[in-house]
Amino acid sequence: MLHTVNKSPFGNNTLETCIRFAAPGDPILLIEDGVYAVQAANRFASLIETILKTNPLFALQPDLTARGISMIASGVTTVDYEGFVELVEQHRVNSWL
Amino acid sequence: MLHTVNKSPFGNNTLETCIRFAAPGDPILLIEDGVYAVQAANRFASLIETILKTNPLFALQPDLTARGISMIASGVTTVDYEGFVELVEQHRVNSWL
Amino acid sequence: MNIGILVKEGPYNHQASDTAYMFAVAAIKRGHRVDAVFLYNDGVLNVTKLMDPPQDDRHISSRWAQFSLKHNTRIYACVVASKRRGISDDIVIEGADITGLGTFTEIATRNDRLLTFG
Amino acid sequence: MNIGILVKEGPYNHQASDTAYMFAVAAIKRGHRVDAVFLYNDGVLNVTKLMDPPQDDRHISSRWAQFSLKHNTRIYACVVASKRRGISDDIVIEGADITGLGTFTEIATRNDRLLTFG
Amino acid sequence: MHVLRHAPHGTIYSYEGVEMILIMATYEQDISVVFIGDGVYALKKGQDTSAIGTKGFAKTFKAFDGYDVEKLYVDQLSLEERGLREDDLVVDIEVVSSGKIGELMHEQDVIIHH
Amino acid sequence: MHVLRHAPHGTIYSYEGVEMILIMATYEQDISVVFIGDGVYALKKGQDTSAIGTKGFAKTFKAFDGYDVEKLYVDQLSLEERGLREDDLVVDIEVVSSGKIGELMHEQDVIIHH
Repeated sequence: MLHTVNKSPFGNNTLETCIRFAAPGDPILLIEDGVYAVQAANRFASLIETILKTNPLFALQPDLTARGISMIASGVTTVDYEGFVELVEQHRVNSWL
Repeated sequence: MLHTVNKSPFGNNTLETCIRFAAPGDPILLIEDGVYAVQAANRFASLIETILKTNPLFALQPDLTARGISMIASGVTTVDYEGFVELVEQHRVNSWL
Repeated sequence: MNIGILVKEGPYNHQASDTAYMFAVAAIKRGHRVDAVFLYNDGVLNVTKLMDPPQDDRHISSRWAQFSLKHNTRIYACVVASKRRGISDDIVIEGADITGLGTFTEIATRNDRLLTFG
Repeated sequence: MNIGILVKEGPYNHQASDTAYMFAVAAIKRGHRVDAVFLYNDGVLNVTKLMDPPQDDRHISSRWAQFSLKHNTRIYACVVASKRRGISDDIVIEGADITGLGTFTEIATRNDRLLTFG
Repeated sequence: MHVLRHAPHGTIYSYEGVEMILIMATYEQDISVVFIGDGVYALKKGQDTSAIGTKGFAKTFKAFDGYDVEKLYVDQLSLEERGLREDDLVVDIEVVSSGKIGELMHEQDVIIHH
Repeated sequence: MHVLRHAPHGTIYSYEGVEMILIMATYEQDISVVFIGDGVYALKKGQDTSAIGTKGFAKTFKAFDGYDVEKLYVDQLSLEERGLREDDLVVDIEVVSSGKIGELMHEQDVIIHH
């Protein structure tokens, strides 16, 4: 099951809630303000590291580019909208809002 | 200066941000979903205690009643809408959203 | 006291407009004047007369229209924010005007207090 | 694949509608069918034809209207949510209908995937 | 599966979520409802919205049974963090762990967050 | 004083906040602008919204000077938490402590959060 998270982790607890319920191995895709979570060297660096031990983590490149985020945490995969669609082909979707 | 906070502290960091910038002695009024912060025995009990050492804390009674919150942290004062107006008479307002 | 109010969220979806209304009623009760309510962001949606909520619910735009009439409080919706969201003169309640942010600047400066609900 | 989309926030104020649109375009590109877009909560505001954003900005409701026509994707706005927010048949774009949640139930069940943007 | 995660009254998400659940139930969908985070507040006993002027809906949960919406789950940690216990809630409801809710989610074809 | 606290692009608050600031500045208001929390992201260099289809506005901050909006402050802790430094930002801006921002707030007649 693919989980999407679209809220900034600084203002909102959506990412942390999502992680608490996602099964190990479930891919998590960060979109919109959700992508701020994976900017390198921010306060969530260690959380991102922990997530990556159990779950593949993706971030939507167009949203990263829009926000000027070029340095991202290592281990995170970027995808474009078609890559988003590919993930949806492979998994049912759980959109955390 | 009167600070108002209208977001639940569980999903959102508005209360914590407000406190970081409020001057000692400034009254803080919790309204709407903000009143969840002062329900007795919740995760924010010690934060509320800490705030009360420096700032008077108010909660809007109609919002507490709407949410079924009858037990609130000791030291917190409840006001109705007219009490809200009274606080506004005494202070300029900083509405944290 | 003279009071200005800024509402930044839409009706029903957020409590902001309800709290602003209840506050305004209480302010009048305590002898103050509510000079104007300015609507910004999704707040502009508060004045569409096309809203038609279930009968047992409050009618938010009518309530503002009545408040405006009774207490001579002008309701303003920001023109740029309104255009983005499809609020035009044709569908706006009595007592409300679509106007520029210059009007808001005046409201913010001429009143003793400005409160924001959002 | 057949895909249903649910949009729960209004245009411009939230990116939800933009992301839904970009996703829908990419899904078509990869050979899928976007069966329907259902609008709930403030999402219903996405289909007002009265919106009139600045010229250099995207026009969200027209964009959905064109997408609907080109890809035979129906756009539906929930009737109860629409009534609360002043969205009525008179102001809705071509390609969109105001309908009940029964329609959404069908969309959620008949498609291979349901995505929510909000 | 419907997931209620927003507090009631401050925003409409839980309320319109419940409206959606009741309609979908009339179409004989097999529906489960999960309360997570501030969503658990929707179930709190003793809510009375008359003084804020909005429409309350806590009573609606009691009608769920009549619509055959019987698979209700509330997240234990979310209750605990809020100092709430089972008998603070308007309906009898299964209090379960995050792990259990995660498992239930994994079985779903469609999940809608409100 | 205008306080920008929301991240850009995901929601419109910062963008319409900036629109308000520019108009109010033409009325010769004495305006200060404070960036707190996710609001600091609005100032990030290298933003390009073309691929998400929304309107960018980072360049607008460079026009602030021309409108005599010169009192700009960014919260130090908010930058630090986000792994950002002064030269990650599109304009020269005073990085100040929470305490300093609190003092500035206390001097204001009107504060608007966006």
